[in-house]
Amino acid sequence: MLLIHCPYCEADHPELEFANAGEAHIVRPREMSNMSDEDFEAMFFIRDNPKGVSLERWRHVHGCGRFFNALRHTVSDTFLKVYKAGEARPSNDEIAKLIK
Amino acid sequence: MKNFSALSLAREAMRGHKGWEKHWRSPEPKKQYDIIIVGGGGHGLGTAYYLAKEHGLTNIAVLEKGWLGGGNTGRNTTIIRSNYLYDESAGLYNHSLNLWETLSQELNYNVMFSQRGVMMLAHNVHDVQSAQRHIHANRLNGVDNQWLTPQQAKDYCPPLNISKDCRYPVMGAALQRRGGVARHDAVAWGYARKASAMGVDIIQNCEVTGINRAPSGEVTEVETTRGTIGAKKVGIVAAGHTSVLMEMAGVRMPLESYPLQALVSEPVKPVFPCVVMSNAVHAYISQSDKGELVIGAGTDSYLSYSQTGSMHILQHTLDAIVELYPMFSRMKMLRTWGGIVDVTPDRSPILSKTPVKGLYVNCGWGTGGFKATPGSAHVFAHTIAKDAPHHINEGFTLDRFRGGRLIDEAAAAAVAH
Amino acid sequence: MTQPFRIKGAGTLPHTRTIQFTFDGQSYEGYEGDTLASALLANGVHLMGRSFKYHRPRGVVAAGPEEPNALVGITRDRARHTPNVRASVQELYDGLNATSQNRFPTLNFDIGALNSLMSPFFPAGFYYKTFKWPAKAWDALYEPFIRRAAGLGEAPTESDPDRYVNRFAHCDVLIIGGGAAGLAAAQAAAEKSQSVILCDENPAMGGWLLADSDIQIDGQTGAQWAANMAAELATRDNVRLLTRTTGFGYFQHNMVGLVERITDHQARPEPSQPRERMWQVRAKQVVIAQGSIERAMVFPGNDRPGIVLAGAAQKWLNQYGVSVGSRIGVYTACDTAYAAAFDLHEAGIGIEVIVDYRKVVDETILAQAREHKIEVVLGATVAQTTGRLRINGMQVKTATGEQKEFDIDALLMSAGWTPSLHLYSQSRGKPVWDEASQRFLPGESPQDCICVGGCTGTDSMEQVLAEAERALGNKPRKFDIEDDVSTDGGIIGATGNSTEKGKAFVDFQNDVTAKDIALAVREGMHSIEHVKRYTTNGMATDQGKLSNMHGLAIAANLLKKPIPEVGLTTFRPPYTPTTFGSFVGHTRGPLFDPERKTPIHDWAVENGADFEPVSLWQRAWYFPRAGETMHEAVDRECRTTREIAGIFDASTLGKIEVTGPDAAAFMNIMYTNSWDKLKAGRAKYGIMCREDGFIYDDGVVGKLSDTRFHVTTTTGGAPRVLNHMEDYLQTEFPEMKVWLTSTSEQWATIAVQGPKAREIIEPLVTGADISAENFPHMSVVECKVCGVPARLFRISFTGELGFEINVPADYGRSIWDAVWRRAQPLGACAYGTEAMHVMRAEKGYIIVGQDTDGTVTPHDAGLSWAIAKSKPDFVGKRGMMRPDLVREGRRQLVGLKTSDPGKVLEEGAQIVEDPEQPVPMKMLGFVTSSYWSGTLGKSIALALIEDGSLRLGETLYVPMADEIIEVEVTGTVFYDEKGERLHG
Amino acid sequence: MAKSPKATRVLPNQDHLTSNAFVTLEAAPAASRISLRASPRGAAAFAKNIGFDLPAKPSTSKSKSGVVALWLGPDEWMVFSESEPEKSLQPRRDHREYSATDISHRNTAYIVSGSGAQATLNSSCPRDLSQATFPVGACSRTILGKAEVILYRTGKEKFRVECWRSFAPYVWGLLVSGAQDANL
Ligand SMILES: Cc1cc2nc3c(=O)[nH]c(=O)nc-3n(C[C@H](O)[C@H](O)[C@H](O)COP(=O)(O)OP(=O)(O)OC[C@H]3O[C@@H](n4cnc5c(N)ncnc54)[C@H](O)[C@@H]3O)c2cc1C
Ligand SMILES: NC(=O)c1ccc[n+]([C@@H]2O[C@H](COP(=O)([O-])OP(=O)(O)OC[C@H]3O[C@@H](n4cnc5c(N)ncnc54)[C@H](O)[C@@H]3O)[C@@H](O)[C@H]2O)c1
Ligand SMILES: Cc1cc2nc3c(=O)[nH]c(=O)nc-3n(C[C@H](O)[C@H](O)[C@H](O)COP(=O)(O)O)c2cc1C
Ligand SMILES: [Zn+2]
Repeated sequence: MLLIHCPYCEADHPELEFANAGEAHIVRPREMSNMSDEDFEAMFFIRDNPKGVSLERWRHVHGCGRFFNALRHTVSDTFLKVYKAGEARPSNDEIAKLIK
Repeated sequence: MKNFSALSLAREAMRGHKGWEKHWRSPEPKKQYDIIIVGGGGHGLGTAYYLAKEHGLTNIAVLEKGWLGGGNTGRNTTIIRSNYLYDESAGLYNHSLNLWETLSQELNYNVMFSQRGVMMLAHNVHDVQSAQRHIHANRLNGVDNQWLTPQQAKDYCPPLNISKDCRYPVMGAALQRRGGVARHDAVAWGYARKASAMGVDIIQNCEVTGINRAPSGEVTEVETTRGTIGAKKVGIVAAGHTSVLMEMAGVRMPLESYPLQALVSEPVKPVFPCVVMSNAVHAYISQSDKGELVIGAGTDSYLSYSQTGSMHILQHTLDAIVELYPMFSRMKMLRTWGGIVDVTPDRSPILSKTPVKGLYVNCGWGTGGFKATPGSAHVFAHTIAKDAPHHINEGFTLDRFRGGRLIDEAAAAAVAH
Repeated sequence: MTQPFRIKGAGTLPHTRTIQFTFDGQSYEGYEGDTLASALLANGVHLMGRSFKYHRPRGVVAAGPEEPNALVGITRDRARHTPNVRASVQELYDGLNATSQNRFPTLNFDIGALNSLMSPFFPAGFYYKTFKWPAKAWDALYEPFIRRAAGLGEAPTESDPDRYVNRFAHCDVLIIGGGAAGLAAAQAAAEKSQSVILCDENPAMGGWLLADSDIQIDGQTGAQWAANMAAELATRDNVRLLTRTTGFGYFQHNMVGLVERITDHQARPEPSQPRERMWQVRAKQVVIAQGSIERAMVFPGNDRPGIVLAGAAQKWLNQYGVSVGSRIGVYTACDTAYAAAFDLHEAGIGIEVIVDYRKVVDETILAQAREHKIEVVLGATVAQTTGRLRINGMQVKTATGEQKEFDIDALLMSAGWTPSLHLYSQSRGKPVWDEASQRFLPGESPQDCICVGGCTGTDSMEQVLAEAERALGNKPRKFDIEDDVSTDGGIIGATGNSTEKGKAFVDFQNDVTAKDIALAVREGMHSIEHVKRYTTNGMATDQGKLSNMHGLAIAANLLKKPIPEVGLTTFRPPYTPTTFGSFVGHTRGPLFDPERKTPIHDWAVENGADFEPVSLWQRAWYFPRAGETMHEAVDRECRTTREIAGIFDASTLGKIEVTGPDAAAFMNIMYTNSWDKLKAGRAKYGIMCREDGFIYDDGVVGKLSDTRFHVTTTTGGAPRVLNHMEDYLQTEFPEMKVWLTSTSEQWATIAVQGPKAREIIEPLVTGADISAENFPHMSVVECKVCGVPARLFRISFTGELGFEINVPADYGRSIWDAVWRRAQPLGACAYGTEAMHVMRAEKGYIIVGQDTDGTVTPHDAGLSWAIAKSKPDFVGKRGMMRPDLVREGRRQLVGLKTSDPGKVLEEGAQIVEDPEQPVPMKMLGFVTSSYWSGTLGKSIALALIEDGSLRLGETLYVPMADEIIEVEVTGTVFYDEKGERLHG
Repeated sequence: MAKSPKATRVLPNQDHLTSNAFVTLEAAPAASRISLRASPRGAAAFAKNIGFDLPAKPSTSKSKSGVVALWLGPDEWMVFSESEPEKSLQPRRDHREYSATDISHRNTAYIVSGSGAQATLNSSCPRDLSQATFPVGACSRTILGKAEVILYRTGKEKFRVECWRSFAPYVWGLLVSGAQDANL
């Protein structure tokens, strides 16, 4: 059971209070109807699924209820960073630093 | 290859088993192969075997980053069945089941395929409807599957709790008598042994770290921890690591990799005669020939490549096991482990050509691909050899997600296994 | 004579209370504080089990959890039978009833032992090579035979009556292992005011200190020191001491599972006590102080009863006052066995010889041996042993090749000590090979954990204690220690020519010999993982605690590879086998999953309802009257509702309050319908899709005001719909001023349907005019019902004039009763979900999840009218446009009419064009809903059929196992197609 | 028109009461409850109605004259009062900056008190409930077994456990089971 820091509750809470909500920073275009089939496929089905740092969404569903984003290493399962929904995606440089 | 039989065993017994040969050769990788299979699990080794046997192609290498059979092939609960709903799936899994029935003889290796029957429990009206839908579709597809009343289910599996005051009483079950289990390791070893004997190079401790393509786009070679190896065709059969490998060729995949756990109890004398699954309460159980109860747990909710999982997942599984079989509460867990399962959006596999010429992919088996091993390997070999799918895997393309022609067993019923 | 091997003056047991117990029906005596093994040994019983494959006679070899042989069944009563209990750790209690396992008919005479004669035919992996012909014989013949022969104990046969409990705990420091290292660490942490949990699997803290008579700390014996430390720690508020508690698993983010055994050592446990307690501990820091485990020597004949680990013999003597024999031999490669021999000798037991595999041994030890007048043979091997059910002799081959025979009744062995890295490895730490000491030691710690004491390879007590203090960041304090025992030496792998000749066991329980490992290597099993799986070495209930290092060394030797290159197999939880029940805790029966009931549930129970589980809910299915079948009851409920009225508990429906200035805009995004034109006071049927364009949920939505919607969802769908909405709101449209609140349980919902519906409710309603003109179909009003604030809908899922009364749930029962008091005299009835299903099917209303699965679009379901064409965006809009979702040949929802009106189709039955075609048939679709309609006097069905909407009037077939049913494709509405009744 | 009968309120858990030497479990009395979801401005606007500012820090609570406000999320509070259970705490509907939805009947509550209160809860709640991390006045949504609950610490040895009404029998079952093991 992971221990997850919720950026809204500002505390570590047990995984049982959270729900993983898939890959983060997938942009849903405002003009959906104009998307090509390829773009739709990319948005809805294609996933990074990295062996390394995953940018992912969690919801503190049995806590404050908020969705937020996290960087987690999928081999060690350690969280490198959590941040609120809407905050910018960390740059690759920042991610590389966090791994170290 | 020395024949395995009761006779050869007796002969060897007389001379202290000195004469047995290696199951497979361990050659150094050649510079160039016609076909490279990445991934030495059951599906990869099987693919190499069928390429050799059915397509006469033997200039093949299977590259395995660890030890062969050490992926999900070596860590699954070995449930085999074919009573899937959709025509495509029923076709594929039944093809596999047919091959299972003679696999030991074909490989001259006892894979201990045991057709003790797989029973899937129904706990609510919706389960019953879903089971009936499967049973009817299966009958018209030539796949055996029958409905059992709760009492018939208990007769088939005496430890089952069919009392009405269970939290989710059993309302009946679908039974596929041809279903069962097999010895997972033996499947990998049997294929490896036979493939090796036919000339396939099986190269362990050889991790593929790059896939190189010609300027015109087709694959030319793979980079590995044991050097660069050329190949005209490359088949990726790497289960949980498929996204990582396909990325090397520039192809992004509709896959997510999750940890899936299983556990065994201490061994006991035979008490559990068949395989029982319950999707509603999430419990999958059978008893191995050695006597342990082999129990499948669920996946964690997050991506992970760690081959371990959470304690609460184990708890949920054992909650369900004890609810359905209250006598097992005093049994003890002996070992638990995890595998990395690659899950597609429609929970059906991908057995397909790819946008990259010469690159083929076999993945997406998720929590349920062991049962498909022979069938999948057989049609994937065909796909690689002919550069075109076998009619059985025509629907399992990589590009089906673009158009939306999914094979969504999960949406239609519940999870695979 | 009882307890002939109990040694006067030895051990620390008080001998005050004698305990009676039975083993295989024979009565014995032991003392309080004994383990089952120590008590049996006191009675001279060594033979305690039979091995797995060859059924060889086996005695206990270890005094701890690593025991591979002495597994017994313990039976308290019919329902309380526990198989595979290690006699070495089972504490003795009055009336303990143990039986041996895996033998027939008796332990002394076991027919299965014939397997041993056949053993040349059963080397590792033999079954892969044979039993293949004839193909069918595996299932019918070979496998049943193998299965019967295998397995150890018998599984319990009855439901477990014992209780198990769970506890989540948090602490600053969790210490696993209460030996010298663990105790010192606990004290150091406690003194820093940290919250501490210290656990040890044994009944008392102390670890090795309890077995060693030579150690003195601060002027006390080790055992006294440990007892005093534990007592002192127990007085502190910030320390929790847990004995009989095993740390079985180290999970992510410093979560460690401990299991505490509470009653298994008691003769008559208090019924209020749980059998075991699971602790799920989240610790800021974990200190692993697991100590080390002794290895057996691998030599031919090393498995006879009477051959035991030297450390175990020492523990049995110094703790339990028991000697393992009277003429004892020793075979060792490690100094510690000398201490065991000396202790026994000092207790008056004959030590016949010490055979040391090493050529060179420290002179001080040899001097001590000479003092004890014990013969030591250096550089020698034990070549074979004799004795059937108990060792009676051994042949020793000296360094010069000379053969010597010794008459002995017990043999101590020690191949050295393996640091316990189980939990360290589970924490995802990587053990590192230490060439000098030939063992794996803990490396870096990826989690916040630290190893101390014996498990780090630290041997001297002084260093152990210092290390423990340092681990907690303290400056080591000075202990006054006397400890002259050396732990030098050790060997991994087989001795002599074990891989060639005789049966030298590596894994005792799984009957894996050194030769088996050699065979595996010869057959190409070059990875240690393959060796493990081919031979099953290390896969038994002890998980290779004795065998893994030997197996590895033998394989490495044959492969001519250094040990670290061959590598360890993976340590996995649990450390020792752990009861399923302890994982389950109280999660059984009613606490397995919440069972949700509506406020009106009890009324349904009182009125004889049968219930149907729907997700977590229990819903009234139908209300049979005396003598009625389900079919008759449902028929009656439908008829009564259509002719008079019926009342129905719809409280389980999900409800979500969607409010805010942007509520309508948000609804436009979430639902396929358009919400712009809907007026306050009106309701509408809405469909929700996922982004892929398939139906996700549906329900009626009432608009209470321009900024407030009362949204209903399916019973099972409520949580996921709310989550889906929150997701879009929080992450895609955070700028929208909309708020969502689940009100599913705020409202009890009573549907009143039928021609007399209005007559029934009218007198109960105040604050609203519910006449046909002013409150038409699809209206909603906030009013009072029976004096409480209510939301009244005029809607119908039956096709009749209908209302749904929503009242605050605590009033639900009371208002239901009021409605019933009005309804009953009019001849109305209560109806359940089945009648509801029939009536809605008569009207062609779908049920999401039954008439749709996750592959059906609104168009497929005939709901195109509910998709707003002009909206620029809604969830699912783009997905629905994908090529496969708009192609021809999709399955569409239609009605079916059977040629024989009396024939009711089976739900799930498949539909074909040509029933004579060979299998596999081309299936066009399947029956999603099917009922007998009493109202119409015929069967009705809905089905999803390829191009269904183009097939109206076509004849199709439903091939069943025993007949072929002819059907005609029709529209989906079977009853009151014009909808006149609804508007009444 | 006949006079409509008066309805009576029945709590789902009203007869739930038990205790042992370490812990007492009892149903809380009926309460009036609001689920408040609000923008920061909405929160300020709503505060005027109850006469005190809503708690702004995660997992904290405030109360005055029997009205209690619990922080549940950055835009979410639960406000409840036991003093006048039938009186709505919802001053006005359809405010542009907040949503105050009546959930008086959706939820029901238990009071867990005594030296074994924390142990009782920790038999099924994975949270660290020590006073250091969950002091008096702390509150949070969390889970108890498979049920979502709101925990609110009202005293050193006293907690309020709010759950949805249909989960009450289950939550009760867990508490009773936990109470049997509360003596350490
Ligand atoms: C706990 C668990 C229970 C399961 N239960 C069942 C069940 O009951 N029934 C069922 O039918 N299925 C079950 N499955 C699923 C089943 O195990 C898999 O679908 C199946 O074994 C996949 O076989 P494979 O050969 O494709 O993959 P694997 O056996 O995983 O083989 C893939 C191989 O690729 C190798 N590889 C990866 N990356 C590289 C690289 N870069 N270079 C070289 N090699 C690489 C890996 O090391 C691995 O050996 C279960 C799975 C798990 C984890
Ligand atoms: N023959 C000998 O002389 C001999 C043998 C072994 C150790 N020693 C000495 O003992 C000292 C080691 O002290 P130590 O404290 O490190 O080890 P220890 O063996 O004294 O104590 C470890 C304790 O941890 C317990 N334990 C192990 N795994 C556990 C788990 N998963 N859960 C709960 N309890 C668990 C063990 O049962 C034991 O009680 C060293 O000085 C060493 O040289 C001497
Ligand atoms: C069907 C099956 C049965 C198993 N039976 C045993 C067993 O009896 N004893 C054992 O120790 N492990 C058993 N295992 C687990 C393996 O030891 C091992 O944990 C698993 O193959 C995963 O490998 P890993 O733990 O080395 O990562 C079994 C595994 C499977 C798939
Ligand atoms: Zn939070």
